[in-house]
Amino acid sequence: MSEMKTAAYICKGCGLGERLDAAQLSKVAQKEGKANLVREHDFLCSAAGVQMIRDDIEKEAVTHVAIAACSRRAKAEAFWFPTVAMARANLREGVIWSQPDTDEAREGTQEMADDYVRMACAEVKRMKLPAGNTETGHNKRLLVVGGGVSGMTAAIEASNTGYQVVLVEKSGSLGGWGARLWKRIPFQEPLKDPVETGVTDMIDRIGADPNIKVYLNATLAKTTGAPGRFAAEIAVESGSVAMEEVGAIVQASGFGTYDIAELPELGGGKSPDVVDQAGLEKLAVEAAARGQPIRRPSDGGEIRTVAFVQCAGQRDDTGRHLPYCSGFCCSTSIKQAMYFKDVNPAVDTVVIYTDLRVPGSGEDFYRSGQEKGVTFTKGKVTGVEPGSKGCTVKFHDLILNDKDAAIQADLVVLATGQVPNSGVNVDIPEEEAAKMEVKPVSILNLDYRQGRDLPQLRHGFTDSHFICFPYETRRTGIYAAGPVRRPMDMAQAVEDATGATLKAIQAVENAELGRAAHPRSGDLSFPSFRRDGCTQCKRCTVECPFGAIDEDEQRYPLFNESRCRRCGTCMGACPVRVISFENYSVDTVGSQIKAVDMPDEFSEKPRILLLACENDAYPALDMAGMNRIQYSAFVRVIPVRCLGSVNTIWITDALNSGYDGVMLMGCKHGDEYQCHFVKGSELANYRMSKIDDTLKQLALETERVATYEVAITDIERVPQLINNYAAKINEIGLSPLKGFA
Amino acid sequence: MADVVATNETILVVGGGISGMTAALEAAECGKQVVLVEKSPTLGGRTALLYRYFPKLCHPVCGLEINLRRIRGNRNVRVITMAEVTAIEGRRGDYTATVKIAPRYVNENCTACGACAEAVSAEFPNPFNYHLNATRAAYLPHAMAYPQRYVLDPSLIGTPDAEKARAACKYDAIDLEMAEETLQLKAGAVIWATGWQPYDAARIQPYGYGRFPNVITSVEFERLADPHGPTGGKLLRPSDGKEARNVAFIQCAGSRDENHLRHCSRICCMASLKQTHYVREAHGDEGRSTIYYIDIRAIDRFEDFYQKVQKDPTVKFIKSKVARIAEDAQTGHPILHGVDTEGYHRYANEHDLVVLAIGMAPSVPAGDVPAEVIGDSSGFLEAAAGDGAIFGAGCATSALDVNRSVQNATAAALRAIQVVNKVARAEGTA
Amino acid sequence: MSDLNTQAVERYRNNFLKEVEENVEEGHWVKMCMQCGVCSGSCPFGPHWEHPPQEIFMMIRAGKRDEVLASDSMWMCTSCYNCIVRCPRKLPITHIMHGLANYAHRLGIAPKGQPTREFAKLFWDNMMKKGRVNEMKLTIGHYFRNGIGAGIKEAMAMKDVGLGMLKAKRLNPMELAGGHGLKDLKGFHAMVAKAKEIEDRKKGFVK
Amino acid sequence: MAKKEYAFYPGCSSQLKASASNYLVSVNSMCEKLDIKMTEIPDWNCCGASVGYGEGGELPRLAISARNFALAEQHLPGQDVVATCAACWLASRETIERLDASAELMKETNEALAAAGLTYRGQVQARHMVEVLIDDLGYEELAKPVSNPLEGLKIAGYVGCQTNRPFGIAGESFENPMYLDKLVETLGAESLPKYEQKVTCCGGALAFSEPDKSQKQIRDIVESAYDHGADLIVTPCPLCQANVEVYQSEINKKQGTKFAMPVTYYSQLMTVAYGGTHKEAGLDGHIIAPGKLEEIAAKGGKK
Repeated sequence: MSEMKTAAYICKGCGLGERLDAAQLSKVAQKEGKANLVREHDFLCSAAGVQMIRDDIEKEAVTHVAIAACSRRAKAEAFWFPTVAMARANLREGVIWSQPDTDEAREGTQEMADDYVRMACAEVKRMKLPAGNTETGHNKRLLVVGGGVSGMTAAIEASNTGYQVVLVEKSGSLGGWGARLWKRIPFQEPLKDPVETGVTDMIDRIGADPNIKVYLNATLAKTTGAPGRFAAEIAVESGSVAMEEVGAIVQASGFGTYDIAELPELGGGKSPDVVDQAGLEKLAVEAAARGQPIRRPSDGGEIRTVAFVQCAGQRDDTGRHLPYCSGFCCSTSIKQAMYFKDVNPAVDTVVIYTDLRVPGSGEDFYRSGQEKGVTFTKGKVTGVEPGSKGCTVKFHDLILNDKDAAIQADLVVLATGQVPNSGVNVDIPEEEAAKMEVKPVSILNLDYRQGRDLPQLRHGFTDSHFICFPYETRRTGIYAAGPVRRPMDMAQAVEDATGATLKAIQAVENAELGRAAHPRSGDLSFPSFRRDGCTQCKRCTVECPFGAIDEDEQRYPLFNESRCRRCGTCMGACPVRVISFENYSVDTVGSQIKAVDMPDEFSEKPRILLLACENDAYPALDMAGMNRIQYSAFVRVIPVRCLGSVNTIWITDALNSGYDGVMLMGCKHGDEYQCHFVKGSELANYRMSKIDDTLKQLALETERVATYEVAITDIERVPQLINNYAAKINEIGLSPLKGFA
Repeated sequence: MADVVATNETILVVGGGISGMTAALEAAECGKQVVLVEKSPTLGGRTALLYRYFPKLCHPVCGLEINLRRIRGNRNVRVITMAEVTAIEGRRGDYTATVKIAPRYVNENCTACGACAEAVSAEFPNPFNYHLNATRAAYLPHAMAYPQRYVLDPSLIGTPDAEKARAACKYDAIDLEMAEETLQLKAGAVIWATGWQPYDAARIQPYGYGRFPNVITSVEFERLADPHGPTGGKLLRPSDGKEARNVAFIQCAGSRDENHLRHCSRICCMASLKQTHYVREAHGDEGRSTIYYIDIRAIDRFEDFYQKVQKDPTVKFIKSKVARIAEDAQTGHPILHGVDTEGYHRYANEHDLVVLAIGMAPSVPAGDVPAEVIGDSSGFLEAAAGDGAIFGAGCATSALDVNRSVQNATAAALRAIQVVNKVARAEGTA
Repeated sequence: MSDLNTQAVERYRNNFLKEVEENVEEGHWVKMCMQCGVCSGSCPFGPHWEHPPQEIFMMIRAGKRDEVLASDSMWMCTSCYNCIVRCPRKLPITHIMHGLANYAHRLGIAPKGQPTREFAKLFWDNMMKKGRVNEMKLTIGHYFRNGIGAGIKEAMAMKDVGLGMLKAKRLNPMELAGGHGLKDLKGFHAMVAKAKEIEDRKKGFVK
Repeated sequence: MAKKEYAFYPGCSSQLKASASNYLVSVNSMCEKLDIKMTEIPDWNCCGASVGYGEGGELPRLAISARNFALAEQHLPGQDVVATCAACWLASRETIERLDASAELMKETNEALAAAGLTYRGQVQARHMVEVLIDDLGYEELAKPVSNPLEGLKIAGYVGCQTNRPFGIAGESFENPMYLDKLVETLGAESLPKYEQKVTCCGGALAFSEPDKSQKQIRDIVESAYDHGADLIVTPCPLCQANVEVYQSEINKKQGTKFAMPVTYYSQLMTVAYGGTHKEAGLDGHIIAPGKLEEIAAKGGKK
């Protein structure tokens, strides 16, 4: 790497030149910021301004650029210099747009700008241009776990895209639940009749595809590695073990059905004439094989009436059964009623439901069921009583308000829900899991420090918590697809598996280039740690929200770069500050904190440090500026990747160097967390709850450090919080530590 | 714009809402070249106009920020706004698209300083608030607009205000001579993600939208609830600006109705459940929400949210498709007439405000897509004709929620990648 | 119960819905109802229906044959067509109500003395006489449906209306003696008889 | 030759000395002014009206309507059947729709018609007079003959049910049709577009059998017209006209109201506006005399 040469550029456009003393800023950059080159420009983001910077990089060998202009969120296309390290001093949104344009305010505004120039110069000097580690793994094969419709779709789609696949299926054949269906619901118009499942075709395609290697009767005994270099130990029932190297994993481990024996009140387990939907498929397949209509299981008698009980053991608020809705079961019952109607319209089929849930064009399938004479009754089933010939279904007819309605049915089908095959719940401590009655079997058997399977979100499903990012995973390179992710029907599973396949492909492509995945996609930086300083406290390995850090044989942290999402939570966790990124470190932030010019204790000018999450709080501040909402000129804002990356040393350093208060603004945490790095904000909050001791040691009031949950939309609230806090500092007085620094 | 270079290995994404952005980004982050074309002046689409998402009640612009950051940081995606694709010719792996770009009258010199907006006084109905208020005719669509560049509304052109705007700009960013441009783009595959539009509520005659000011749509209600919307987040009803405390939500407004949209729009039940939260947020225990429904379709874990709302004593559920709305001439209160079908109870309920959970219609019905595609009976895009490589994504294909749209768009991106990968293999570039 | 009734009951004991589908005008639509209730809320005479249309559809599916056919609800239909234009499933509800009323009437299960039932019969018979309606006879017939005494009372109560109509030359006492009529009354009668015969055969009303 | 020619189906109520005889009078006058030739379908029969179902069943009802069509096809080939009565028009439209949709019903209907020596070939269009005025002539054409504008009259346009639902006038809304308002304005009077009872049911055929229930409907219709300051109500339906006009005295008697709201046909307004006399407009056929309209007629009727 060539010698560091720093350049600072002061923009005078957008009113900066009028509101601020640019010459003074240049002087600050030169004298205090120690920039080797300082230039002012009337319109820095113009083609001419950008060319000027480009020329400096090329001709003057500038390696580090500090741009003092607008927010880093603005004009990113213009200020695009991928070959140099760059810092931005936010003088527009962060200074002149958030400060009043008055004579009285002029001094404070200039001080703010001066500080931001100091900070940018200090930061950029500690930054290195991330090179991206391209040695983290080059394997581009995909491992698909599960050979049902979702898994087969993933394998076929990956192969179609030009990637090789290893497919591991627990049972002796491909097809999963899909293969056990007599017919499926159509995916496209006309949504009128049950259609062939197409599962056999898929199985045949896979069999004929040289890109897809299938292991049947096989499970994952052990999975190690990271995107680009996973190693899977595949245990085959026969006892043999195969090793396969892959770059990414699609987990399509599917679902089980809710056990109807748990539903004795609905006749579950009490009579062969009460079946679940899977049971009815079996009857339909068998009947078709015989070339006869479906007959009553108990005695082979003729079936004249079939009752379908929706939401059996689902949408349960008593805590005994599944609390959620599986989504597919209303259409499935309609389909199954058609099995009877299509053969013999004289058979009565009654669907008893509370809310008929057939969204989208599923409404057409519902209509088709009605056209065929399937009847629908809004009611709550109170009990199913098996008799000698069929059962009595008792229900409360909600329309006719008849609490004692009953149907005599030859066959009762309970629409039970999907129970995900998610493996072990990594959030339940091993000791507790050991006490569980039914011990869950791991699917992936990851040898990760943080558990053997994908973390579960709710009700055992491994879904993403993000509405905008359904494929967000907490184990980089491993993507759940199909009903293991959330309850779904076959059409959605196909779509879901296709999407998950893309993400897996993306993961191997990222790994090859040493590039981060969402949400810091494209980031080439990665964490490194100073081994000699490490105390093996394990906080980094425990707290990494993505399970990226294992422990090596000597119990030092072992960073798996391609699993890492670059949030910096490990950096925030490290008590001895040995973890850093090339462009984001304890130093890049620490130096900014220290670069601020600290007025003395008699100046009546407090300084407040605001560490703002770059995802939500910082944009909110920007938008406050755009809306010209004013806030205290005493605040100095530093964007952080995530509040989880905040190392307490920054707080103590700030207080020691005379700051009067420190504000931390991060995303919402808890059950409905908004933190883009899952746990960063929560961890920061936890860490700050412990900071009181430190404050006491320093003989400081606890109010000197304050943590806030902030949303990106808090455009008015964030300035208000700052102003309130400034008022609070005014109330409790300046820091007694001022002047000792 | 002229610098947009595209080849048969390029993926053209039409529509810059969350589905289009997702498809473009997912493909680009797999290393593919993408051109993203958006009709309006900004990316973000309809989700940017929502106040909160169900079921988390989080803010859609949060995800938008992340997606915009991904776009800003990825040179594989090139964005063209104010542009419409008017023709797509060719075949799988070899398409030529004609793109018509409307004049923005503001060039890339714009720094978004806002001087032009200050200089003009002319206003026009704000499309980003569903025309509930007016905005200056030199404007930034919203605080998260991308590109962060002002726009002059065509109504301004030729007026003295246009000259004022030009004079106010120090950076020569305003170009009043800007004219419509037409561009030809090559692409190997096309992702059609033009999204949805609310069904025309005025056509649901018994509900009197357009006749009764206090009958509004769910998308308009989102703007009312948004602190950055036309009422500053207060639920002020249109007739008299009074706060609406007692709000009725009518489900299936246009959906599941063969007189209007034959499909179920999927999102509306959850949207209304979510919006009861806005009423609670505004008025606490004093608020009243009533949901008139046929079936509450809260699928999978959305059921949790439904159960939570059911426990809220300020929210009432009535299983009924409202027959008609009348208006109290004195108070302006809408009066809802109908029958609660659970046990047959007739009602004539007075509310402060009625929110129609309006159905989703495709923005561009499949028949109007300028390419050979197959649509369903609701005009959603099912597939390209023959073996074409035009893939629908998001709400252009079906009434979907955000999560499902993104899922769908991600799948569409893979299908497009399959095509361009094949082209690359054939051309020996891969 | 008439023979007609026994026959219908025998054949359709298990499934009233099927009976309705086969014998009631537009009855095959009943199964398409999704219980939204917009019809029930749209009816101008709504409050007077013991069972509104959507509930009747549910009752039919629930096999509540007697309750439905003996109900006077269907006779409340004013033929305003509000329900038809609002029904999201496009059920011809007005016609189904008419059809059910007619079916119940033909079976003899419809409530005795139900005024609209009586009036409907009066109307049809009046019309059949001459091929066109004789309003005077219809009016008198209506008021005297319950016998002379009640008729005089009712007619007296309405005498202002009647006198007004007479004065405005919009009710003609001379019509009692004759009135307008078709030239080809014979053909008309033969045609209606034929139509009735075909329908009765089709719907199992053959005596 | 007349500008337009139609096969006329006047219906029972429009016969001489029947309840809507003045409707017929005004329609004839109006058509004359507009140069529309209406030829009565020879030997037409009753449509069965709204209560025909009770005794009549389905096929007999279809057959009687089809008989009118068969006669029209035979005697007035190529001409649209135009009804002035809402019920006649509706029964005709329904019959056409039902027979078009079902070959079986068409066959059975013709079987019945054969008994009267007739055949229906399925070529008839059934139109309401209002459709003729609006679709075939248009407001501009309707404005031309206006010689005695109805200035100063405030008129509530009461559309009612059966000309409005389920078929209605093309381009109009079921809940808030505007054509009567537009027509009223075309004739120089003031419309009351916010009159909210314009599509309320008057009780229709049940006015006889369920007088109390129907009169509740009529009360709303009249009361709202008063609330909006109407001088009179205009309607396209003879049953609405009769019900709303004649039962006002009953309501007054039972409920102590003082209703005296005139109810007229559009054709009467048009005849007057076109310079027709009191008699030509059939204004003598009212129980509640439309005083203000009569005054205007007197002024312009001098010729």
